[in-house]
Amino acid sequence: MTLTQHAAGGASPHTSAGRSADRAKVAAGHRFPLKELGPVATLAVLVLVFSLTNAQFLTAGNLKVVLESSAIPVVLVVGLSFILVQGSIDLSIEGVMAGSSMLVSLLIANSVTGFDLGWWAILAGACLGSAFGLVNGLAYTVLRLPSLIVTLATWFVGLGIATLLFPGRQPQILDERLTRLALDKSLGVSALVFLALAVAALGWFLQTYTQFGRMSYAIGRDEKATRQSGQHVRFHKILAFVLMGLVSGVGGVMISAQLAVGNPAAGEGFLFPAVSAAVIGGTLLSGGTGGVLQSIIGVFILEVLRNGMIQLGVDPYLRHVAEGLTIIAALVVGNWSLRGRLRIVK
Amino acid sequence: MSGDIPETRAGRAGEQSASIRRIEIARKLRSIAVPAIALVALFSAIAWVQPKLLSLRALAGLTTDAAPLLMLVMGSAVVILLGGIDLSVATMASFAAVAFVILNPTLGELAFVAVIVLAGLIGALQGFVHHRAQIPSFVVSFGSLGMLYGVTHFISNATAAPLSQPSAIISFFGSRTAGLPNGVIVVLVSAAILGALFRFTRLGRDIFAVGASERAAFLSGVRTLRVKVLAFAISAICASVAGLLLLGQTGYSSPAMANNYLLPAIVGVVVGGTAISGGIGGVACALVGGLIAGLVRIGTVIVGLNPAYQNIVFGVVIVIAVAITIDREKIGIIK
Amino acid sequence: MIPVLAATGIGKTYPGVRALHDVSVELRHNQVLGLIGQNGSGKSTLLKILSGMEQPTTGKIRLRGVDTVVRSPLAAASMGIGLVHQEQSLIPNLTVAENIFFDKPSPHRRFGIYNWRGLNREAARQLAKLECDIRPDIKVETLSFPDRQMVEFAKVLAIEELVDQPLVILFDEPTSLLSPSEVDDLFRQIRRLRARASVVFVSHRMDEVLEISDRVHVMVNGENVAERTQDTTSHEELYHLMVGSRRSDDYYQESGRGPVEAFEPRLVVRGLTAPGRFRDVSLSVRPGEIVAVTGVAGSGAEPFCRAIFGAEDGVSGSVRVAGVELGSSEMPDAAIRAGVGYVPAERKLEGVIVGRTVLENIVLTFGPQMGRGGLVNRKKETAQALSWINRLKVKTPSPVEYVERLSGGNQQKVSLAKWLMSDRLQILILDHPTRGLDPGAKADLFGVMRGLARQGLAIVFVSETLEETLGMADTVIVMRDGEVSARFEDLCLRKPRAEEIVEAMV
Amino acid sequence: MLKCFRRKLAVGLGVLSLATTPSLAGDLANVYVGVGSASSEYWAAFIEGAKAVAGSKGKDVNVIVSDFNGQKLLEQFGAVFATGCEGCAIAVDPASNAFTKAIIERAGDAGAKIVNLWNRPDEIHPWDTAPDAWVANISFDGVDSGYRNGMELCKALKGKGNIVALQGIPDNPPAKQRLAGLEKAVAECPGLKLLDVQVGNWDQTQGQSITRAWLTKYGSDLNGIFSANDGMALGAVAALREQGLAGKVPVTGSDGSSDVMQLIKSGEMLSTMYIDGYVQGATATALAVGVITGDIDLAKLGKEQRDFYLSQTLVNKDNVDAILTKKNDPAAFSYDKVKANFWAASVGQIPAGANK
Repeated sequence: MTLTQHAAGGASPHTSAGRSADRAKVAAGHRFPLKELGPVATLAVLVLVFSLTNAQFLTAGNLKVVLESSAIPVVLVVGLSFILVQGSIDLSIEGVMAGSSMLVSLLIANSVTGFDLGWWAILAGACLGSAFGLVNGLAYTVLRLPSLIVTLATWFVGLGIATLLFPGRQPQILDERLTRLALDKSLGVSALVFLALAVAALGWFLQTYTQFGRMSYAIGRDEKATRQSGQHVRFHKILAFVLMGLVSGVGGVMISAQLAVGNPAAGEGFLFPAVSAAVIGGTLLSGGTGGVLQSIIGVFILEVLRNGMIQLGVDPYLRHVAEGLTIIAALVVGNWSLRGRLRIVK
Repeated sequence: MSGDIPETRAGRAGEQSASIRRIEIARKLRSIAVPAIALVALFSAIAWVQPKLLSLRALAGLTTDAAPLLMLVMGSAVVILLGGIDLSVATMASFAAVAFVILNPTLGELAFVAVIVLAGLIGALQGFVHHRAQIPSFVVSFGSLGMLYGVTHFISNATAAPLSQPSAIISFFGSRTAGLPNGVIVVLVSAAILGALFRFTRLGRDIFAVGASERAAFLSGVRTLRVKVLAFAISAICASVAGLLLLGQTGYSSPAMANNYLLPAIVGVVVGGTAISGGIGGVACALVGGLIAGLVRIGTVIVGLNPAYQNIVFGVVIVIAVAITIDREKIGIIK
Repeated sequence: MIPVLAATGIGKTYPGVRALHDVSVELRHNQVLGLIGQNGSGKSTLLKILSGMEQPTTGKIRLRGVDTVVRSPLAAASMGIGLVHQEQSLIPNLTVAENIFFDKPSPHRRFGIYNWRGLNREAARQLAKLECDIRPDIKVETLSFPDRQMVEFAKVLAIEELVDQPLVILFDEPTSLLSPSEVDDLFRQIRRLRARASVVFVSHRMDEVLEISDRVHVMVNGENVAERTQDTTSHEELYHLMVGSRRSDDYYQESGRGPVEAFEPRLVVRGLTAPGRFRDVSLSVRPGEIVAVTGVAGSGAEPFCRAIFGAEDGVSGSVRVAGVELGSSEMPDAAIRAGVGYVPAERKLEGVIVGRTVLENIVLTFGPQMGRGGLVNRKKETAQALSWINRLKVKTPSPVEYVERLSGGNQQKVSLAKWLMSDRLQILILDHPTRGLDPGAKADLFGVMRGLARQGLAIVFVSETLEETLGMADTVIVMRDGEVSARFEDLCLRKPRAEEIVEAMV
Repeated sequence: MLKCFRRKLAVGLGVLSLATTPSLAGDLANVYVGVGSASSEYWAAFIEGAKAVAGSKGKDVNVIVSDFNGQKLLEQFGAVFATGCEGCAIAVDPASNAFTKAIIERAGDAGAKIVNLWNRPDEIHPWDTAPDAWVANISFDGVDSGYRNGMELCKALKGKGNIVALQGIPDNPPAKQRLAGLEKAVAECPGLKLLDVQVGNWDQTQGQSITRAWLTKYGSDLNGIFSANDGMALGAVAALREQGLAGKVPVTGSDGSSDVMQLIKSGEMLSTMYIDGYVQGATATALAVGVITGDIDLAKLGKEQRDFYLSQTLVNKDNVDAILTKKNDPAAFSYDKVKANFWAASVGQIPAGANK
């Protein structure tokens, strides 16, 4: 929870002409960029270090690999940004992805069931995700339960649904329209990367240009005042969870496309890195700050780190240590200038 | 101070503290009542299907298995009371077990002390970094989760290893005294210590103050840094004891042996009525919550449910349990 | 002529509480109606009903001669009723323009999609109505407090675009957080506004209500006890109506004030500097002395006081308490150990620990010192805390009541009692100690401050009003733009004129 | 339901009794299997095999899922054992060596007969640890799997090339054994060079991301990929596909899942080791049942009958069709049929040191 000190610190007290403009400049020129540039600087340092230590790192081929492996996390953090900005959290990502992956692979042409719904199967995956989001949002707002616990529960439910759907052997996806999303390259990258780019752009647009996006900032910062302004806070919160569920569902489709099978463990290992990425990028868990673009920078930091270390052949277990260290170090460096006696971070 | 502001008569203070005590006890009972009823209801429901559970042998067996989780829940509760979260507890428990098995041949029983101290130091370091650098505990502890995971696998060569030399402490953890599993005794003693800490020490009181309003606590002279460092240290120490309890049950260490406790531990804390926003809860809440979480995990097996439904039932029961036990009035805006 | 807004027989009961009983008010065209009363007298509840935030239990509202039900703030806005909140309703991490149109439809936000350029242009136009040139595209959190008030104001004025009729604007204690010159600015705006709107102005500062209102209603305990016009009443009369028998002179217990004895100074501050907040401020305070630090918002008075306590970042300079140099500590604990206490302005956020009991709040800081080795001595600390609850007359159903359920004044006393638990308290620093308190609670608090000073405590406080400064202080330090612009010493010998102080402030 | 109710009446709510209902010797009470995952082809086959045997004795199979987490399994079996489990037949994979001993000892305390799968620490054996409860330990030879898949790679690369290996969770013996087998193959095939070993945790997604990194690191220097299981191999194939290299860089797996066999058929994978979960499930369950019913006298069993490998088949393009069409008939795995020769599928005792 971060409470910034109230604005007693400004240099000029009055509404007299000219002064407020000065202050605006001060505000824009001083406090902001340090905060925003921290993650970018971290990313730059990582890229620099890896390209100095490993000639392979900064090749077009490898950068494409980084892009490919960032595609799914990027899609996830776009949704997650809205959730975190409004001050909630969604832990159900992995469960939803698993459920969606199983559903899609069973409804599309596959080696197990007789269905062949084509694009409708993909839509079904996305719908399953949105449905999860809706349930999360309703339990969170109507039952008034902490989002942490609601989504932790639906995480298990998602895994359970994936297990229930599992038909005894992994369904192979035979519909090439789906698998080719991961295989056919244009400009050297797969359609999934373009999909991630589109989702990111859409997320950025939603966050910057729509009432829905702006409302998540308002809710994250001051939910009570937002409600008193006659806004439908509940509705927006639910909407954010539906969006999150949707991108998780899409994430499940994407991983199925990449693996060409339905996998009840499809989501494994996506949740905590996604949350970390958002936080490293400057999205606070307490809500009200950050955003889609920041979170995406966070994704790249983690992906570059992972890729670089595999390239260097670091011991797989020491890799975990280095990753943990980097996450903390990146945040320490990025946050150092923001520290203040009365700043509360929980 | 004396003089202009009139002093009160001394006699009334005695009556007042009696009434204070009454109100406090009533409040405590009220806060634990709903989770406790939920626990009893859940247990009765399971025992209805499997009446054999109502034997001393069965109860001893179940509580033995619940002991490590209860330790973890208590430890996590300390940090959650602060309003933070410690994601590294389960990995810390694995680390403690592995470290003990590695250290035992050289240090003997001292390995126990070494592991506890080491865990405490790592926890303290987490608290220190979290507070000094002002990074959310969620991420700091996630980072240390990763590091502990890596270190534990690295030092154990990612392999399960037997306790090569018998250890009195570990075999004590794994056995019984007068029919009572020692794991349960360890949990009860730890709970008593934690309870006393909350009630009778400055640290305990400061933890609640920081959890309720860190800013006001800071401005009242509470040393927030020290409180957080110690709280994370306590959490890590509880986690390491949990790991050693588990080691007592298995006799083998394995680098990921306790890692799956993370989510049940969080569930346990919340189901017990401790607010994730901090400041509300306590040891009793943690114990009851831990038992609920443990019971839900095994309940599906006892009832004989198709394992495919297990996760779904677990998720649904959690939501219902929390929906019943959570005190929405005190939390305000729910995040 | 038909009144713009007439509320008759309004009553409001909450479970167990009667907040309003049979209150009738009438707002006439282009007039300012003042509502005055102590905290808890029901004036805020009345505003909430008029602005649609609450529904009355009984009574009815007639708007421009038509019976009306104001269902929500949104509905109120569509009828041309706007409320300027006491605690600002702005969302700090949104831009000025967004905030202005946050609660109303705008042609530049169709189907939930923003046209930023249009929105900013429109916001600039609204701000121009107030002759204020705040940039509409910056975040509110970067604005100073008075600037935010202007945005809040513009937000309400923008309702004009939605309705054909002249507006009804309700001000809920708008001045309680403003410095005197800012209050003047605000009043200038209200007077301009009067030409095209009718205004209800709620305050517990009698002078201000008298200055700005055409008519004044006095409320006590949820009832409307008197109605006066500006020219037929006086400060004294209103005070009587509001508070009862107490005389205004007693308020500050000025009789208790005498020359401060020439002891060694308790607190010596030399060249204290915090970049961007204040520069090179020096101060010395003797035992028994009350020092008021005053200045308009942003003058640096508040951060200066916090810095003495050790709760400000990046401070350089020297602070000595009873001869001991505090040094630069990360925590206020050096100051606390030396005997400094600090009562912050934001009670709920900083002064008391919401969610804990009165008792726990009081024993938080010094209770553990009565025990040994990190253990607390409950019996001893409880006894002492109870004695302070009694001595300060903290009104609470029980010592273990949750502190947030107490009234503001009693919370303030709890915040104070926490420091009085110390047996070595040397200096007490109070930041806007009377903010949001009603006159009765204020008088209480001043009495306590006076008593403590008489016992030899050195007190530094940031004052809320000029009146308070002159009434309480032995020494006045005026700050402007982070520097000391004037000092007035020995007020018991010679009181400066209010104009002298104001001059130094701006 | 009625039966259950009657039992309740018999015991009565609120009665704390120390005694457990005694069961007659030779009476099979319940069949439990502890499996790694509820959503895996191998384990699904295993459960079917267990069901074939149990069904022929008129019993259901109670499935307990560990999700590859030994602690969870211990806790869940703890709940089963807590109320006593006389006459229970249990076949369980403890998911990690660390939990093997604890589960077996508790099964013994509860009066159950248990067959352990896969994870046996090297220093304990059925005849020296809870010998009356621990019937047997059944596994598949991981060294053999690694070796034969490695040799398959050697053959495919014509004895020369650079390979990388995806390792499973080293915590359980098969991971180490399969890698050891690969190393043995590399030693025998001097042209083969093992460039790197990474731990993919048996996980498809991790297999994919590690392979991606390898592809950029080694580029065309990478000639073959060894994966310790089929899941990671599928991930590797997915990564190869992205580069258009599937089918060009040979990949081996282990387990013999049907989708991997399809890939072998289509040429995108080279080989895998087919292990028959069905036979393992049937054999394990039958052994435990046999001890309970008195058909087997534990004291008379040899070590090779209590600690053995089951046969496995290397699958490559030549035999893939035959194995894909192979189907186990439940009728052939009734208890009485299996009883005829419990060790029909055994290929001999597990050598000492195999689980180190």
